[in-house]
Amino acid sequence: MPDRTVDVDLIRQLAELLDQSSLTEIEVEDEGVRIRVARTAASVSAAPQVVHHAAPLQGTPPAGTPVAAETGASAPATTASAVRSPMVGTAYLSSDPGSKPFAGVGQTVAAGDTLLIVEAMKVMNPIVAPSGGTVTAVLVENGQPVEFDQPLIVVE
Amino acid sequence: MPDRTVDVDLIRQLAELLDQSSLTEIEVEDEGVRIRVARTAASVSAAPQVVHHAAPLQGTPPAGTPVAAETGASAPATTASAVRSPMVGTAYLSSDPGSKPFAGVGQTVAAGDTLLIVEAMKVMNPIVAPSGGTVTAVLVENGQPVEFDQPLIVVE
Amino acid sequence: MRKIRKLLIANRGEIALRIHRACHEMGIKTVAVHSTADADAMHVRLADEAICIGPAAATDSYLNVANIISAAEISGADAIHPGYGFLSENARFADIVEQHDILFVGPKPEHIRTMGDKVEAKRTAGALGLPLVPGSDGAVSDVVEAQEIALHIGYPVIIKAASGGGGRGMKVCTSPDQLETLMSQAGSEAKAAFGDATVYLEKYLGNPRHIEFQVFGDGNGNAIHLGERDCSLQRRHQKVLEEAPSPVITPEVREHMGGIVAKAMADMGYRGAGTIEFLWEAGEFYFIEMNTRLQVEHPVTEMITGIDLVREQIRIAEGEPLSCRQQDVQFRGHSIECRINAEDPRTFAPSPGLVKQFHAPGGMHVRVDSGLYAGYKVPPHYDSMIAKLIVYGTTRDRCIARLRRALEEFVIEGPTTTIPLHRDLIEDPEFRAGTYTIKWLEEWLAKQA
Amino acid sequence: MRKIRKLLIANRGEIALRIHRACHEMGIKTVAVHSTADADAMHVRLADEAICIGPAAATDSYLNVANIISAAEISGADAIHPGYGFLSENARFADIVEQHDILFVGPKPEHIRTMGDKVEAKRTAGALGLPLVPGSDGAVSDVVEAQEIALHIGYPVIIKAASGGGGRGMKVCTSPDQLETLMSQAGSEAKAAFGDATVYLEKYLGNPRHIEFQVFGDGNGNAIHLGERDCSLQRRHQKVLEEAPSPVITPEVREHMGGIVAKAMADMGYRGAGTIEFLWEAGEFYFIEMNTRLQVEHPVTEMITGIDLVREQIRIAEGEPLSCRQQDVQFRGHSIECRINAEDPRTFAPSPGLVKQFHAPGGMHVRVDSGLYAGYKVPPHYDSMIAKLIVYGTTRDRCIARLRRALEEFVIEGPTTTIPLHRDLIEDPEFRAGTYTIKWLEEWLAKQA
Repeated sequence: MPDRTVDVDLIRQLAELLDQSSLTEIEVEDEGVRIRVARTAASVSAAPQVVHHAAPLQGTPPAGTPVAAETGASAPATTASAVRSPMVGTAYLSSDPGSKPFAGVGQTVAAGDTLLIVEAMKVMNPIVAPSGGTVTAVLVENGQPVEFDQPLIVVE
Repeated sequence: MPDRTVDVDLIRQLAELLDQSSLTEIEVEDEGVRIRVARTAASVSAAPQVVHHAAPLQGTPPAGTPVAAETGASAPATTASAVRSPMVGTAYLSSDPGSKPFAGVGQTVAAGDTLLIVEAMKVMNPIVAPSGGTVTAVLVENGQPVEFDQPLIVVE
Repeated sequence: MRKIRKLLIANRGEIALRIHRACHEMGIKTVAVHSTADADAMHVRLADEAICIGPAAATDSYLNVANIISAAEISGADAIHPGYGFLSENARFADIVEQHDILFVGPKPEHIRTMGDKVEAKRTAGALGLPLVPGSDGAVSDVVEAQEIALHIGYPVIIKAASGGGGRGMKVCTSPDQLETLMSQAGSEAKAAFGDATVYLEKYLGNPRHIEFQVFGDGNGNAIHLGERDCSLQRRHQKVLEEAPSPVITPEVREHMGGIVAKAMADMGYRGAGTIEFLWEAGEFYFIEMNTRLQVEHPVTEMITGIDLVREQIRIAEGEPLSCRQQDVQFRGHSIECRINAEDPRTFAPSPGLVKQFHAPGGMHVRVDSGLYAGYKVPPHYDSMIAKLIVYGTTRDRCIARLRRALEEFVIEGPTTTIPLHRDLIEDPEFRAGTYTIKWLEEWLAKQA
Repeated sequence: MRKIRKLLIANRGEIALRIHRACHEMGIKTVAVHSTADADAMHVRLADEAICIGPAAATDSYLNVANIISAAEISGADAIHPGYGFLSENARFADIVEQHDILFVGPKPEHIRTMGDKVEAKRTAGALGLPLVPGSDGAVSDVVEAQEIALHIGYPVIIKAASGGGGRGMKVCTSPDQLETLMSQAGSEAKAAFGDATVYLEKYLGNPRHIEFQVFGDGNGNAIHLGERDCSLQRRHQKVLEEAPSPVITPEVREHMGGIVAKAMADMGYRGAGTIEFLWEAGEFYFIEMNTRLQVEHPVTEMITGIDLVREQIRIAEGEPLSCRQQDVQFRGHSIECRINAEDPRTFAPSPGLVKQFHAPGGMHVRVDSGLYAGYKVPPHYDSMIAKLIVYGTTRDRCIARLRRALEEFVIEGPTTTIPLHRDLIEDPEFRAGTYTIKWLEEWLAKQA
């Protein structure tokens, strides 16, 4: 093959051509050089794309922690194995404002240990470790509102 | 690659051709140069899929010849090279009801020969052969209404 | 009076979107609460805030009182609108909402409770002067007494088992000479089926229409009615197509009967929107039940009165007075709603899944209430109603002509829908004549098969 | 009287769809005629028949009289509706249509002709009692005479070149002491520019509104008005957002001025729909021109009167009388139309091409007139208006609140559209106050940049 076999300009032109058309594929072959430009069909979704205002909720002390409609998607690698909230409520990391957190990053916990508390309807619900391990991430802040299924803490 | 390897203009023409047609793929090969243009069949279209009633038009003697919104698609191989109607009107294959057609299948015609007549607003407009050849298909019937660009007759 | 700034919508689907729209038009922020299956729902995308309240199963999400209340608290919502279905007629929920100092967009809990109990509802309706199905007012054993009652209420009468249900121990009697025989037959059947031979008498309604009145009360003794809706076209007790006004109700009857229901609601001190359902036959109304909530078919009333019912509900919850007096309510033209379900139009097999194409009809006096969009997946966990097409016309004929045109344009690809059913239905001469009853649609469907 | 059974729609885009809808609601079959570029248009798909009449260029298709008449003949259409633009105000076309014994859904050709000629239109309007811009009624050379005229019509006045145009030889004069100087300046400029020093005087309108009245005549001396529309929000003389009623017109003024225009139309023997455009300043109306056709913004009138204007046009073409008398016309609530163009909302660069997503807003009193659908390609050959969003509310404030909500929901992906412009525009306090004039929008746009 000669030193300059592929015409990048040509590819860009082909790509532009493809973008401007409704085609999904262009293929060019020339004396052993084959260029194929393709794209997958755009996903069909006509729902209004309203940007969530992500206003901080009542009683949320830290800066703009959005109600996590998209939380699951924001850190998929970490949250896949996370302990999730079984209810809607407010997460507390320690038993009262002065005391130290139930579980900090790096701490070793045993199955059944309380990791945090979710308060709902004036009832404190302890969230316990499903199995023993090390806390690798705490995904909520003290006093943060949480929704159902929201990842709270990762124990590995 | 040599200085002039792939004809981008040609590809653009092919792409436009494909966009305008109902084809899904075009492939061109010329002395080691092969060009293939394709698209997936499923096009995004949310328009109401009303079935055209294809009611016979006024003055159409033969059974249900639809106004040919889709005629181009119905016989693509034949109509690509067809002589097309330059106006909306009624096609007549002969000069008057008793006489023989201007051009029948198999007949040899010279450039400028009248192939048929399209009547519009009481004016008879002769449609002439753009070049000489043999009539391989007559795509309309006598007295049939025709729309703009409708394929009428094929001379090859 | 307490202005609502943020309202939590405790529902899903088109009604959640309907409530969201009313809120945004009133400058009220919305909180959508949803199950994991509804994370992509249109109203969730449009709402100012969204909170997941549970898994797909409604019992764990849309009926999860604790999570809904918590969601209201963490989002700072000052009101909850329950929509229809789910918790909308749950008096305990209404109680809990109010105990949390959140406004409940609905009636007083005690009225939900009263009208939710069939026996109590009938007693209350009777006491408020609403016409009931006439009958023996309790058990009848003596044939002579039964003859007297039957003559008084008029034949045909129906003999029913006091402990019964499901048609057993039930006999229709068309003339006095059959009464003794049928009463004893019914008693025997009742004894065999339920261990209790007690029977009672009621007027028999052979082929009634379902006609309901929309009412609004301010909770302080003022109430109005917004006319009737005819919901006789039903399949398995599910309404399919509703219209307002009813083809059989004259302005005089509307004013008379509307006056009776409005007075009943005023006397009761009813608050918010309610619907009083009647069977109607031969010019007479017979109370069935009262729904203490917004109805699916409320838009047809909106179209002929011009009154936004959800806005009115919210205003009343805020403590505002009714937005108009009875004499300000004017009925103009005609409106029809088609419920469009993700179901096979012949077998009615549900058809959830990906919506490949969605194109709603447009133009003058055509309204679509639907959370569908191209790319949305209709979840299999909930009701199959995916869209409501509501059309208005100055007359019933013009309304039907416009409805036909709108149905021609409506495109939903992916799920199979009941659009073709509606297209066929509105061509039927009996539908056109408006002479249908509650049995008519089932018979019509049987004929189509 | 002649019933239309099949109507040919000699137009494209949203107005072709609008006409198709009215026809189908009246049981009239439709023939869509289209250019090769419009083969996939929504109304072409929906029409009962479709005929291609020429290539993309409008001059060879939508303005191709011969092909349109042939299409009507081969399809057996008994009427032609010209929509707006294209051939709608072409008197010769109307003549030809009628000569072919096809009903023309529009005015008598002579009225199209009269109103299409600016000088003749003004003369006719004046003779019919419509208020004109007061002026010298011809050339003025004598300064004393000019002073008298200017005092009579009131300052400021404008001095215009009789042979002129484009602002040359034009002077605004605010007080009597400037008049002589400015007249001589204007005369010199006019002489230099047009070789003719003749000037005339007119009242100067510094900052007027554009307010137009919708009229209907039956062609037999009866006519009504359907109130006014305020179309002051314009960019480069293109209307952007229209509303009815105008924020500055009282019911008394509407009745008074409406009475004048309706009487003018009755006296003229006008047939069908028409619009009389005025400039309005300080409570006075000044005739500009008359459009002898349906207007783009006709839906706002439909929303506040409940009258289907296209249906009315077709009825009149059939020879039916007007569907209502003036006293039956009631104005209720408020309506606004946003014209949505395939243009950049800041630079206004056109943006044709593939529509990837289309989702129209729904719900109560929201109307969309648009031929768009997902997968449609906006052709580059025609007008950039791709959708009209029309919203109704019981008051102007409620109408704007609903409009805002509807604009939140509207999704058009692919072409860039002016939806963001409308979203911003309706938030402006001056728009909210309704105090804008015909210069306001251009100034507002300049401020946004």
